[in-house]
Amino acid sequence: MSFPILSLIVFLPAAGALLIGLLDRGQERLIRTVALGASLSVFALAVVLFFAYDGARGGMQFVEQAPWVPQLGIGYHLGLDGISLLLLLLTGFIVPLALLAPWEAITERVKTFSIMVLLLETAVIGVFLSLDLVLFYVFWESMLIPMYFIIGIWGTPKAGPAALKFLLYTMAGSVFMLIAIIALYFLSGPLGGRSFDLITLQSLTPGWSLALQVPLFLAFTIAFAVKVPLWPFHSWLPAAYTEAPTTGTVLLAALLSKAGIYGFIRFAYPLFPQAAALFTPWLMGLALIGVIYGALVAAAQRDLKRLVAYSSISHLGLVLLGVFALSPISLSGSTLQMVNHGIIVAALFWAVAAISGRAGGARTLDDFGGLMRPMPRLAALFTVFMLAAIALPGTNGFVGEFMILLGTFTQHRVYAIIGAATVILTAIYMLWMTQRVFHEEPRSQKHFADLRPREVALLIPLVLVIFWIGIYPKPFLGRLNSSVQQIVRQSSVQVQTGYDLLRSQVYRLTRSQVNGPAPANLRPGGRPR
Amino acid sequence: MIPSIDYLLLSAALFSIGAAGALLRRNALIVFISIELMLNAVNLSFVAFARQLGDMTGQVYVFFVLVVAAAEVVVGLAIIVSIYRTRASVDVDDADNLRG
Amino acid sequence: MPSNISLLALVLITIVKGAVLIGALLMAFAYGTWLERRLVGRFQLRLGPNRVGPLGLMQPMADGVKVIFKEDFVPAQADRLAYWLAPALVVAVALTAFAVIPFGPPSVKLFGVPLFYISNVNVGILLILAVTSIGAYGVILGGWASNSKYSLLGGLRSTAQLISYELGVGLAILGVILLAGTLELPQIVEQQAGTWFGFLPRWNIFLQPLGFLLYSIGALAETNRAPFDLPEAEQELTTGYQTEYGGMKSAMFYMAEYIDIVLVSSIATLLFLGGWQGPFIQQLPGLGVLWFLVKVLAFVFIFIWLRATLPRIRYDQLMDLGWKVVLPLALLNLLLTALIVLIWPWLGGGG
Amino acid sequence: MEQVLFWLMAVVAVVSALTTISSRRPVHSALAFLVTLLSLAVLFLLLSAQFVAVIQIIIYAGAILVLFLFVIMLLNAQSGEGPQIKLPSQRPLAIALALLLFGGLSYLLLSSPLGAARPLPAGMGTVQAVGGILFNHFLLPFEVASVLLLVGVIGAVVLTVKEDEQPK
Amino acid sequence: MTTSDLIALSPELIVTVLALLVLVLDLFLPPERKAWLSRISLLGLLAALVANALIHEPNPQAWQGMLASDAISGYFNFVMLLIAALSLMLSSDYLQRQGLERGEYYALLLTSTLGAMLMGSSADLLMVFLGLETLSIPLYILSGFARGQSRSQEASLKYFLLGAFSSAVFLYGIALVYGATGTTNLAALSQQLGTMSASPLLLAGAGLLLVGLGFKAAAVPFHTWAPDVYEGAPTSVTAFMAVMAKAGAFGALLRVFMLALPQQSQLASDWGLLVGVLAALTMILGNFVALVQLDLKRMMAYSSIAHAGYLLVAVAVSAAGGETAGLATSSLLFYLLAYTFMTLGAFGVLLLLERQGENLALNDLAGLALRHPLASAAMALFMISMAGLPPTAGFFAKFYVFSAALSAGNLGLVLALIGVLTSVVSVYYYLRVVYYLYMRPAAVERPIYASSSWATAALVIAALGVLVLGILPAPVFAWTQQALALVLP
Repeated sequence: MSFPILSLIVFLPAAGALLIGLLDRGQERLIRTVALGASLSVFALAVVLFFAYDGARGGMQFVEQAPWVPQLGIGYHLGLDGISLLLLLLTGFIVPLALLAPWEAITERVKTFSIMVLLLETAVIGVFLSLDLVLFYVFWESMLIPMYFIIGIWGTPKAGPAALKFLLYTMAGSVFMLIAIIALYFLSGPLGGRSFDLITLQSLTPGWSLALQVPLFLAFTIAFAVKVPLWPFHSWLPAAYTEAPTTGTVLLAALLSKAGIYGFIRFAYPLFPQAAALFTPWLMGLALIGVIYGALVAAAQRDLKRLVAYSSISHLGLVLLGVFALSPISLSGSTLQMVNHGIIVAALFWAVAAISGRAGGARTLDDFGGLMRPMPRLAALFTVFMLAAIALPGTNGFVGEFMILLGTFTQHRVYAIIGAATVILTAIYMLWMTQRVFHEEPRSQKHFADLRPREVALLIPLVLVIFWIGIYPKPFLGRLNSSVQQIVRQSSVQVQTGYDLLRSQVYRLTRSQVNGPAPANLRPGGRPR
Repeated sequence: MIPSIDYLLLSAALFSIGAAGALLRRNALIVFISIELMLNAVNLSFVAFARQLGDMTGQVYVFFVLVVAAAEVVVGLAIIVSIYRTRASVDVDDADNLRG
Repeated sequence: MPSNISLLALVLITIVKGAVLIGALLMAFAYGTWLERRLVGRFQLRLGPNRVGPLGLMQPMADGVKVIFKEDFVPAQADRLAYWLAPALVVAVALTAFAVIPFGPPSVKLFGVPLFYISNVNVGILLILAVTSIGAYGVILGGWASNSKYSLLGGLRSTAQLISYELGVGLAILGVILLAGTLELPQIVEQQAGTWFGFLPRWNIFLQPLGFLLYSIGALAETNRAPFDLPEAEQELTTGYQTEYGGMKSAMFYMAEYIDIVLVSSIATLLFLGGWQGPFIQQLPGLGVLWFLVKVLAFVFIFIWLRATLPRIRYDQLMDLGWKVVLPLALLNLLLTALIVLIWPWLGGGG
Repeated sequence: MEQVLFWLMAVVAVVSALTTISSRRPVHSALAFLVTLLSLAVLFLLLSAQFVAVIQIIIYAGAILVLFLFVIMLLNAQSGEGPQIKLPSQRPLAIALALLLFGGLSYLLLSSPLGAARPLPAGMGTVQAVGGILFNHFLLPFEVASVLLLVGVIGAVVLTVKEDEQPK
Repeated sequence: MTTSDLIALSPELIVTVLALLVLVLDLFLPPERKAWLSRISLLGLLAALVANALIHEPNPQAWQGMLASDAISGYFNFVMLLIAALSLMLSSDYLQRQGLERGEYYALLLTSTLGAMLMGSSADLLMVFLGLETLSIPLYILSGFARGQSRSQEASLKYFLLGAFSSAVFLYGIALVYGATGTTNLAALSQQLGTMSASPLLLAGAGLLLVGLGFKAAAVPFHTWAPDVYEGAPTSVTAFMAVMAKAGAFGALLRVFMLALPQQSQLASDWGLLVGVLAALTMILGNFVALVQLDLKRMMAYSSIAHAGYLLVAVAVSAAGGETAGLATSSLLFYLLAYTFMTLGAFGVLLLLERQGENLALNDLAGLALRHPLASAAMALFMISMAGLPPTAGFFAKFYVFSAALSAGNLGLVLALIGVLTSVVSVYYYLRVVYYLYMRPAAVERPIYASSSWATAALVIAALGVLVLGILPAPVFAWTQQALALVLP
């Protein structure tokens, strides 16, 4: 094994957290510096990986594998492919900003805050890099606790219950996945030949009968759907997004939701292609409902933060649509759009926070107006973000959404058309919001100071990335291509035969139930043929 | 010779009576005596089984049950006495500082 | 059990033996009181009862008649059942224990049935312990049933005393049992036949002097005799658990007390003083009964003597003595005895 | 003879047991329990367990129950009633449960054939036999039992010695 | 009695001698030197641990088939000695503050430990029974150790009466098993049951044994004593009892049900289903009732009931036999160790907060994180572990149990589903504690009673245990599985 760079990148933040834990809580500056240093090193490593990753070769690279709990077949298995690479990059990019952004907003318990953000970073990166199901689950659940603390401690006074709600919902979704993971282990072979390893399982599961695949797939789906969240599993979201501190909201929207989508791409689809195919139409339907619902509800919001939160549901729905469509183009688009969405939504939340911070916490549409004049810098930046959100050509949003819709169109025309139509909705409420906040007559007598240089410096990188991806996405897409192809290949073994295979499976299933005992491969523990 | 089953049925009856007493009564002392009754019913079973099986083990068990019962009684009565002592001044009827 | 006589005969003989025994014990009770009063009188330089009959010998009869004609009352709010039960229980228990006491050698037989005891149980000594342990109920019930504070406190004290000293007594007896290797009383006595060095009787008292001492103390306490007569202390508790008893029922408590004295004396004789063993016992087995009675009488005499001599001890001293002196010493005695029994064969001694 | 004795003792045991749990005053319960104990001792004799019968009387009747009565009266001496406990106790439910228990147990006992009793070994139930097995086969339990008794003593001291009597 | 018998018994012997030594020393130590008792006890426990580690020769039928000295008993002894040591370290400070520091406390704690150890290594039902009593009777006394407080005494009485009741039931179970099989030796029992068909008598006996142990383990519906007793007993005793009684009860359940009773038979599926129902009820009731508890000790009581449910899952599925039984057994062992660390840790923090026997409510924790970040962090860690979230011991404990369950077919699947769903429920009340610690402003500023280095050390050990078992569980997994190889054919 070569240098364990993936382990390094996963545990570097945790090590930083440990170091901070040893510091005195009075030394705030030092604590912030250490935290920032750790997260920046992660970003640096991510950039190194970005260039070191061989996009042409594709597949898992920098793989690390070691036994972890050999008695149960649990391995420590990390690997990086194009999809993980982009998400890793996003994480590495967002977290330092998330630590920097609340430099003034969060002055209490800086030590705890830094620790929690860094622990969260470890968990998120772990999720993106794990190739063992238990390892993945451990990181997956480990995201919850730091997030709980971030929302609960630094959120609004009502944040505690919201944080608990977030935790309970996502955990309730995840435990089914836990059961499914353990079941997968036992189904994977006889005693001694079992594994939690994703690569091993991927070679087995697609042959399994639907009776086995469907419950397992559904269990994974619920876990991921709650996390994204896919409509109708989103009910934890408004409370958590609204009550959380801006950093929390950004981390939730930019990173944690990506973990859910990533789960679909990496686990749910490749492991259970037949079941996935069976449910794809439904899932796409839900994704579309999410797009429309998010947009409509966003349009009805008067609270800026909630508006952005619901717009996030809408956008994530579109990303999911691309994932479910499972064409190489749409999947590439979705992966890219995940990065884009992470950046855009973070930018929007920070902008909103900047505005409401100056209004003493007020953030309804009625509180603002004509901010163009007192805050020209913010207005300019905000306009960029807004345009990226509505996917104006030249911004990164355009590239992602266009690819998603294009890819979807090749497979599922109707869904693509509906999806495209609803994109217009985004433009409506986004423009409307911009209009109200920045252009109309001022509704408040307060003095709104423009962005300070530090805030501008924070947002400028985001703008740069927005335009970079919008104009020259090739470096990203190039590294994605072969990984996406592979995923699509694994997840759609039957796409060529399409529904025929599916129908024959269902037929077999029903016939076997009518005709008495199920064939060996339907019984738990039986070796699937 | 009386068949063992008769002894066993008698034992079951006594055990049930003891259990009923333990569940029915509210006076700690009577509950306690009921529990002792249950232990004695068990002893009868042990001895009856010992004869049925032609095996001394059952009788030895009685010895151990007696020892355990003795230890239990000493501790139990000590608890009752001490509980009584602290609340001798107040009404004995309500030992309900603990909900439940 | 001899098989050559019919069951009926056996039952009849047993009944007769029992009746004789009970009669004898009643006499013993009657003249026990007389003896005690006379002796205590002597010790205290007075005469004692000497008017009724020669030397006052008819005094017990007179007392008996008086007691029988006394009013038979039950205190208000007394627990009737327990109130009646208590005196009956103590007497019955005291009498029952004699069922396994052998007064003479088992070789003396009548119609093939041993004459000098009612039955021989192979757990004889345990049976005595078992039966006497029931006696505590009489005391405690008597104290409780009378619905009187004095009675109750007396009963409680008495019970505490009984329980405390029963342990010491039991442990002291265990020493003898260890030596004897049997629980059968006749066998224990048989093992004490003969002499050491030609002059010293092979009585257990010489092997278990400490055991004998502890047994005696325990016996005194268990019979509620002075100096351990706290439960009946007139000055403190106005005769304790018997306070509310009168007439025949009160007499029954007295009866039990004196029969108990005889009982513990008999046990002491059997276990420590060689029972019926004595000179010429080989030639004339019937003589054993005499030796037995003499030894018992001597023991009873000491009882009375102690009563007249020693002051009553305090209650806490009583408890301290029981738990902190008698019990540890009895344990020590038992331990030593066990050790010796264990290593005796190893030292080359015969079993 | 044996039949008569058994049925007599069985009836006595059941009746006295019922009295034990139903009588209003703890003293009467204890007395009824004494009767149960004695009748059980007779039954033990019938089952050729003489040693058990005797220690049943010495220890149970002679020590344990006396202690019981002692405490009952001690508490009685100071008030009219013993301490009450609050346990969830629904009368009909408890009776039903007990009946169910008895019914179930009898059914199970009756439905499992015991077969003929095996012959008794020589000396069954004698002190020698019980003692022999106790000190050979059951040596470890015996020692554990001694620890248990020690715990009982410690417990009694810990729980009831008054504070001011505590050696300082 | 042979030398190998004595070697097999050596940990228990050391504990017994230690208890006696403490009792005697107590007489000679002046009150200000009582802390020595705790130190001596700790030293002795260490010696017992060493002795336990040194036993290499398995002796499954030591003391004429009374004591089993094998890998499982080695593991149990380790866990129980650890419990005793941690409890001692945690409680000595508390006892001083409460005026409860008396030599008997230590002696009773040690005898209770002895009882639990005997249960975990018993090879005969008689030893299970005696172990049960040796475990329980000291606990009854310890529950009432705070004699001035009527709550403590009530707890003691309640615990005693229900405990004695359950003992009687357990004993009746032994009698029936004895009657049905003619033996109470567990190995002989297992051998005999392999050949004979199960009689109703045996089934009844097994059922009664289950009820008796269910009381000790506080399984629903035999749990009613637990909340009251936990609440009333002195907190240091509650901590000890919560863990030790559970360890002992499950040690016995393992010995009797998982090892002695046959697997993969009609009888097995009967008792498997029975235990499964108990497990389900216990998980559901324990977790849901814990939701509404505001008193911390009561909450911990219901939480411990809930954990008994998860442990019972392992017992239930072991009836399936084969590989499942192996997994179930080792998962039970692992769970107990994890439970030990997290429960003792949580109680340890509560002990720091309690001044004079008052009960702590959730509100008392409010804002603690600002004043005592380390204690709060430790408490949060223990709560997260109890909720079963990674990367803590609680996660792998539950993971392992559910793994065993899922290998056992439909019953296991149902139990695992109930298990994970109730775990989610449990997150609510465990994390509510965290919520109060970190996210609620303090209503009253409660001080923390500056703990001795002993208590701190115990908390650190517990926290490390929780983390190590959560991050690197492999060595312990290996240990628990090694225990199996020796026991299962």
